[in-house]
Amino acid sequence: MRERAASPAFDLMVQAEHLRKTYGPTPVLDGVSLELGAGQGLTLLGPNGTGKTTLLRILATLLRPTSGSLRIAGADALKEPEAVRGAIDMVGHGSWVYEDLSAMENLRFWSIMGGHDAAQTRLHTALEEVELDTVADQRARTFSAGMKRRLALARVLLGRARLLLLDEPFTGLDRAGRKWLGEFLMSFKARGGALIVATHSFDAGVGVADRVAILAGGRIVLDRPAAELGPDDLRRLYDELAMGPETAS
Amino acid sequence: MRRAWIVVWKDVLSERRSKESLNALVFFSILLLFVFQFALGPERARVEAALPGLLWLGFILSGLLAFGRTFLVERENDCWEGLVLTPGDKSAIYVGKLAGNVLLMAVVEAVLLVLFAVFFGLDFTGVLPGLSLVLALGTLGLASVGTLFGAITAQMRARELLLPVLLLPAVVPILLGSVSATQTVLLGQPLAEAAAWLKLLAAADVVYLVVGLLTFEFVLEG
Amino acid sequence: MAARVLGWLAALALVAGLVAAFGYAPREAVQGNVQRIMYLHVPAVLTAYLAFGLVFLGSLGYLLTRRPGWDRLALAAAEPGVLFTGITIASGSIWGKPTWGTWWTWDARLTSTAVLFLVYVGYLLLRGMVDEPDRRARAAAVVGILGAANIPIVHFSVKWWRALHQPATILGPESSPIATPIALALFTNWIAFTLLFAYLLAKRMQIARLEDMHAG
Amino acid sequence: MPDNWSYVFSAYGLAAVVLLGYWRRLAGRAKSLAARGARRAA
Repeated sequence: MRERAASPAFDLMVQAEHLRKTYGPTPVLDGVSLELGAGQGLTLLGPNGTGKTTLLRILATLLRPTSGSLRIAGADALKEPEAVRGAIDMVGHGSWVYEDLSAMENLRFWSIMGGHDAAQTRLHTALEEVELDTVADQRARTFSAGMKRRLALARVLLGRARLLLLDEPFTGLDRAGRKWLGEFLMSFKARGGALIVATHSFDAGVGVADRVAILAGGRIVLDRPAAELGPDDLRRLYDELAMGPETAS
Repeated sequence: MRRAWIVVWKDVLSERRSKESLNALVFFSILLLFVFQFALGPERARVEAALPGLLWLGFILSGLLAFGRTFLVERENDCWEGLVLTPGDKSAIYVGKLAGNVLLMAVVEAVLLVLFAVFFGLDFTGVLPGLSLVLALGTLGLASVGTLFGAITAQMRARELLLPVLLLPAVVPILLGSVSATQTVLLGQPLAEAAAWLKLLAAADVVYLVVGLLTFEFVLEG
Repeated sequence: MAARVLGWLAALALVAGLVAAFGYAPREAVQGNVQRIMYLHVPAVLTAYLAFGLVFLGSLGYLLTRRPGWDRLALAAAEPGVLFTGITIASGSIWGKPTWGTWWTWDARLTSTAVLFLVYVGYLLLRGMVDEPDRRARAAAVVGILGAANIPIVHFSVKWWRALHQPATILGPESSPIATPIALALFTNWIAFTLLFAYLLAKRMQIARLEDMHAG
Repeated sequence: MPDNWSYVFSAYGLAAVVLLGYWRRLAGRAKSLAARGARRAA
């Protein structure tokens, strides 16, 4: 699997077509199509409750769409989710941190679960990278939400994920934390990783993006290169496309 | 195998630090002892006659508590998602969780036996090897189904209610076999007397274990 | 349409079954007419086993293919299966009263049927507690598979457990060599119950399919 | 041995009540579903 990834045909990390997800009669996602290449970042904007989390969970193979097709890293994610799981990592609302384990022990656990090298030095380097090395042996219970998110990112560093999905990664971070996370994500992209950041606050989320998409009412209503959009354009479009129908309904 | 081991390591370490389940379970066992005593009255003969049943009643009730908690820790911080996204065979997680439950049950069973021995003036030392075999077979069966059903109910409302409703009828064979075999052992009869029951327990263990291993990935998906 | 034909066939067969049970089969010498409960009791338990076999099949099919149709089969078989086990237990109990002088004895067949009843009532309760169709189907399928794998284990454990305390049961066909008319009446009723079950199954699956369609 | 017809009839009666009840419930549900389908189509 990993060898094949080098070939150019597999440069498309995400290929989603007409994804629909319904709970009962109401659709949460109503035909979402999306493509993302390796080394690209996509910021997914949308007010709360428009299906961002649902979309991310489908892309992560945690949730099955009602219909549509999804290929991740060249493999059919709906037919053989197992095949793509090694290529995906995710930092969602939860940090996957066990409260009663130390930072180090948490990393050790997830490294081994992911089938990665769990050598002490390697774990320590990752902790240094996220600036948690001073609390490596403290229990995660004492950590702030921001520290837990950094611990989750250290876990991402240890893995071999080529697609990283982040759900509202900037909430609860101070200015320095946001800057740090931005740099972290840029370096992930620079190493050829694809990135999808779902957020409702576009000030923070747009910096790392090559493309910006707006999700509203279960559909992608805008998908453009970030370079084409000035901050004012974006705010105007966002208010128009995302907030408009929401407030109307 | 390495994954199963790390799951056990993680759970045992967490448990050793929080002692959430173990403390509650040991205390629960002591309470059960009092309940049995009050329900049966002070006569020693009555306790002795009902002993195999009482023991397994205690194990099953504590087991219900333990199994129901098995996967709750995975709900904190959405660790469950991480387990689902773990590439590779999910049955390793089942094996790890099962081993953790068997360990926990073994501690509880040891505590209950000691308590029974002290409070009812019983002596288990002579029958200990036979008894351990019966306990091991019975516990493995209970925990195999309990771990699987605990994973199913962990994601549900009314899980405290649903787990016993699903588990108790399913483990009737384990209960029948264990109680009968325990009786044989406690009467001091040779283990061969209970051979049929031990075989049934072993067969049940294998069936439950295989079903658990094969179906766990579908349960884990949440 | 097929369901309707099955329905009429089942109705006809049930009438024939009643005629066979009350008109054709002779009064049993030892037990008297109360033995006629057998024509209800035995077909009911056989149909229940058939139903739980289909629950197993549907569960397995769902986990392998993830097609909702398999889950509907499991559901549609489980409901009548529980009803038929209920009828087995009730008729056995009513049969037991004049025979043993008590409504309930821990007879092996009655006990293992009662255990199965509880297992599948739990199965239906579980189904009622999950709203998301795929999650419900998966959870139910696992319980359905374990339940079915458990049937022989329950059967043997209960049988041995009873064997410790009392000799074999008088309920059921294996108690004594059966005369031909009795066997024929049993057979007729067995066919009738199977047809009735097939009808209920088809009808229930049809309803479940419509419900799924309406749910989106 | 007495004949105990009352037991026989109560066993068959109970079974009939249970099965008929289930059948009527199914029929009722099918009817309401058909009505909903018709309303949706209209």
